Amino acid sequence: MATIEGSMLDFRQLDLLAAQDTVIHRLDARAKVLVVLLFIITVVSFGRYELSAMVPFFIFPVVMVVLADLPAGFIVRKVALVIPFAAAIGIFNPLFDQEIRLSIGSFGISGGWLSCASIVVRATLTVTAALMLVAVTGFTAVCGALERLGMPQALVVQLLFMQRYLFVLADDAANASRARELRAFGNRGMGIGPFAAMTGHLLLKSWERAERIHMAMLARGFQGEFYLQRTGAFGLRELLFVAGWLAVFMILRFTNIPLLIGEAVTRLFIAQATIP
Amino acid sequence: MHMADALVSPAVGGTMWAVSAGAVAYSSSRLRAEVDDRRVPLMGVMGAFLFAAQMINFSIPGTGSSGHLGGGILLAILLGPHAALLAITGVLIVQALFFADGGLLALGCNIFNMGVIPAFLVYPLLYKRLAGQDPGGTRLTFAIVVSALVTLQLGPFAVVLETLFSGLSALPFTTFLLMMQPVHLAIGLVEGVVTAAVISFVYLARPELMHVARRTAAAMVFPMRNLLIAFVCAAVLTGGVVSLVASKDPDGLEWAITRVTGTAELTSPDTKLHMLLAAIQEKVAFLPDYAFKKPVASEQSASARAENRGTSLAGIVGVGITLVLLIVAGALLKRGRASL
Amino acid sequence: MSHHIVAADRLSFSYPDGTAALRSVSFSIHHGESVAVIGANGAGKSTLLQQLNGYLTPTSGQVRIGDFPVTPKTLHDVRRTVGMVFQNPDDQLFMPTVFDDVAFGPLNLGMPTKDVEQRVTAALDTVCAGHLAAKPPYRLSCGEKKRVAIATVLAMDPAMLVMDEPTSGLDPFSRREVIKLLNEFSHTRIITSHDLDMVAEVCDRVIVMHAGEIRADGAAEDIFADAGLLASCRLEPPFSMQACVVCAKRGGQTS
Amino acid sequence: MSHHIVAADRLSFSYPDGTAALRSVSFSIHHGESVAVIGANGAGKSTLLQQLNGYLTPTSGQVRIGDFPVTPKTLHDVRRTVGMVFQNPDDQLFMPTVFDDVAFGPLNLGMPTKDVEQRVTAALDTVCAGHLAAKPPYRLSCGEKKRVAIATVLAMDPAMLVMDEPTSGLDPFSRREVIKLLNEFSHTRIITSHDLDMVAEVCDRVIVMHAGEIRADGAAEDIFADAGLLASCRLEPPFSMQACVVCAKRGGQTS
Ligand SMILES: Nc1ncnc2c1ncn2[C@@H]1O[C@H](COP(=O)(O)OP(=O)(O)OP(=O)(O)O)[C@@H](O)[C@H]1O
Ligand SMILES: Nc1ncnc2c1ncn2[C@@H]1O[C@H](COP(=O)(O)OP(=O)(O)OP(=O)(O)O)[C@@H](O)[C@H]1O
Ligand SMILES: [Mg+2]
Ligand SMILES: [Mg+2]
Repeated sequence: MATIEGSMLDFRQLDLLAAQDTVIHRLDARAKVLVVLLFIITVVSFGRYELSAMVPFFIFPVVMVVLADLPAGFIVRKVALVIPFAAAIGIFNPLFDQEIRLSIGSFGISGGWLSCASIVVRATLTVTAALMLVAVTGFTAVCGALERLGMPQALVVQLLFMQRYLFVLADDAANASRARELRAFGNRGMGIGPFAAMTGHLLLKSWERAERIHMAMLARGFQGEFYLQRTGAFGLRELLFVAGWLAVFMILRFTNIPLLIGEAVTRLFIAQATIP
Repeated sequence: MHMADALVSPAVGGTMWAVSAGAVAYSSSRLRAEVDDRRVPLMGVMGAFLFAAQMINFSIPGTGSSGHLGGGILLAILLGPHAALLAITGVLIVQALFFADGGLLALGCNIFNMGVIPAFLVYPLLYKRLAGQDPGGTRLTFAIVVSALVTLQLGPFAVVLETLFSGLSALPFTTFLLMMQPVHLAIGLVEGVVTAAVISFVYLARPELMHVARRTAAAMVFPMRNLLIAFVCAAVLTGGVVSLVASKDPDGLEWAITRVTGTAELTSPDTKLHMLLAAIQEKVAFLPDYAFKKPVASEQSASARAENRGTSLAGIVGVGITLVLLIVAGALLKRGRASL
Repeated sequence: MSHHIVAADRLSFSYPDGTAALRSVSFSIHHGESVAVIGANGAGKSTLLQQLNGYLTPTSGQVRIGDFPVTPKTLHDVRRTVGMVFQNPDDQLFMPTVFDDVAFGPLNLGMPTKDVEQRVTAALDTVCAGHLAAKPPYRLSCGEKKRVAIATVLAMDPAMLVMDEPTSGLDPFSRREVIKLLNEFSHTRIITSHDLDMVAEVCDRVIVMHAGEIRADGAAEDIFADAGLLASCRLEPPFSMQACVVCAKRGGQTS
Repeated sequence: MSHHIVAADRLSFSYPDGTAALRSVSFSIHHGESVAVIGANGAGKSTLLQQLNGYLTPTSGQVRIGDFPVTPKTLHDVRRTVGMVFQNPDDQLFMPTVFDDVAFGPLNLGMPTKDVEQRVTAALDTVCAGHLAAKPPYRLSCGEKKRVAIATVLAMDPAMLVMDEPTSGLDPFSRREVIKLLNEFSHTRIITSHDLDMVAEVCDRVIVMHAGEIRADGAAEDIFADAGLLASCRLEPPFSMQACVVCAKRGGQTS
């Protein structure tokens, strides 16, 4: 089925991006996970009507995209696909919050529109950050970093296995739904009955596969303990990376830079205007 | 039903993170204690299975629309609650990282809504009681459908509460509730029917699979109470701490920093500006009169209006310039890198 | 019946990730021909087969089945015409019982239940699997699954059979049965396989693919006699022919 | 080294659902032998292999690896001794990268990291896959996966190799590579396959199974010459040997 292949493709592409070798890619994964988390927390800590102050935060994705040599178009496209889902709830705000909070010339802008726009900007920033994290770090490394930051090993192992077999099982699922589609002739045969049987088959196959994997693990001396490679060290570079971005985030959080710029510019303009 | 980062406040996100992290940690330790290491690859593969299965569509009779499996209850029944929670968490993390479904901060909410609720609330408290020890066809189906219905009522309800407490959406509580619950009643029914059909298929094919789940489920009944207490404590604690640092109104984080640094100016760069603008406005007609006049008379005070005008103008100009600067900075950086 | 002609015209296909799996592939297959598509792992064989029933849409170029091109509009007819058997029968059998599975296609075509039953029985008998009708597919052996998968396609009464590696994983006896079945099928057959001995027995014509292109297209004897061509495509002549060379050279010593 | 003797003594096994997959199977394999287990689909070949590394526990009878029987207590040693390669390499490669995967076994044996690295490199070099070390398994081709799967087993330095259908799904070229690899391995090899030509090239001894029993056990030449025996077990002689018969009959016409 086209959609299955489509979504697996995104997965593959992000994974390929992570295989690049740039300054950012070489950093220890923990540093990147921390910075992205800090970024997201800082961004969402803004009040609901704040809009302009969030804009400078785009500096983070911009710098990362450039330094990590990510294809900006790809990231933008992916983000654009996701935003509508986040905005779906925000779009109700203009209905329920009509108090005018801002006006430009004769246009009055209600709080609802402001907070809706704020939600969209937040969504763009947070989604971009999350996607970038995988693109500059790689899923495996993110898992490793999370483990070293305290995530239980059982979950790490779960994630690694899952990532490994996503493609295999997605292929199975795609093949099965292809078989169904070829004999379903339109909507007939796409009902719950065939779906349940198909999913049941997929489940049995997956289960049996898990049993064989377990056998393979036992055959190689598995005794319940997982030895994960822990490469990479949190050195000076990482420290600088985290501290640097933290400083930037804090400055941006507590000074509304666009407003300052705007203030300066308008003042300049006004000053000129006052001179007859 | 995924919560997005954009709709979550740090307080709500942090609290739910703590709760879900607690549940995940608890499940992990329970699984570690188990001797059966067969489960290690099983959980991972079943997570991948759920992922793959969610991509298969079916058409819902009589509606012309199509649906897909949710799978929370399915995994809980097949793997037992602890393994199911980890498997679902895995799916949600992959969705958050690769498909930007939900988000990193909202992950806590999503794990709770779609993992903790089916695995730790609905499964032990409802499903097990309804299904009993060795359920036959009808009873099993009934138990599954009811469990799915309840899961898909509690989940969206949690979404409503989390959104509400985050304070970013202006949707009134009842409106939001009315939007979410009835729709999910239908979704829950479909989910229940589909899950029951899949389970009964597996039950016919390999009945022994179901015993694996039953064995571990039996082991989890007692510590439920401790677990719940732990959750509540974690929630209250983090909720308290986080909201102290970052309550939504007034902007707590700023407030806290102001207290620390003692620089009130930091927080309100616009006070200076609005005074300035108000003063200027009286002296000069910077723009023709009507430009600053609002079409609808508002109840705001003149100074507040002036503040708004000033802020908006400076804000818009500033945002524009910032964006240009960002683009220029990006382009320059790129050139710099390319020439390296 | 011109309806059974299959033609590809400068067919190219790239997977969404950019892998160019087919590059300007052209051929024309007439009614009743039995054609094998062979090539190394990843040469593009499976990709090509999936174009034939419209499952994948060409990036450029065109496939024609009979008189009309494969387009979203004609898909319904194309899929009735082209019966496709996958490499892995596990992907193809998804209903609770063998009978249900074989009946799935005909029922979806809206045939009356009576006719469907007859068709299913006939299809299962053709592949000697009548006794399996009530069994669930997951309880079948590998060879049995393969035969049932073929029956699901036969029940739709296709004008051509397309099979991806029909003999992989089968024991020699089941393999013979599949060969027999293919030889008895009177319409067009298009198969892919790494089992070149089977190809030599079933197909008159062989298309050799390499890295998404057609390297050669001709009579089976000619292709299999061209050791240089085969080697350049990571292939070998069928074992039965290799031995012959040995026989000829060594005078009867065989292993 | 008697450690490498593999012996089954009246081994029987039934699956939980009652399928009697092995019935009183006995054999003994000496160090350095290369043995093929052949038989129809469902004859019990895979089931037998799974007894050899203790994944399945016999219903009755016993397997001995070297001097001691396979019991839960000796399982750890048995699994070090017996290196098992599965039919589907996807089931065997489960770690994030090829390197991690090959290192999985040695690390579980508690070796120091330095030694592990050496071993992994050596094992990957043996199968000509050193350049794949950093790749994730899902980006490998079919043949590459197979080679890496063999490396994961070689890294454990097993005293014997057990492989279930090592050549299925491979193109002729990759198949040759696997055959070469098997011929170069100096310890005991036990394989199952439907590719009897490969068996003829790699194995000196053949065990024929039918419906869970051993029907014959002897030198490959003898077994493959006994057409009656093979036919009764749903088997055939290797194609390379069949062709000779054809040649002889038809005087050189090959297909
Ligand atoms: N879904 C996919 N997305 C991207 N590339 C793919 C996909 N499926 C196949 N490919 C690539 O397309 C090429 C052709 O693949 P195809 O499956 O057609 O080969 P094949 O000839 O059938 O090989 P085999 O003999 O192993 O079955 C290969 O390079 C393969 O890696
Ligand atoms: N998990 C299982 N439960 C019940 N029966 C099984 C199971 N696995 C295999 N069997 C049955 O045991 C018998 C032997 O199966 P086995 O997989 O060993 O055959 P095989 O010789 O490897 O066949 P193939 O050539 O198809 O791989 C078959 O009848 C099969 O149906
Ligand atoms: Mg193929
Ligand atoms: Mg087998």
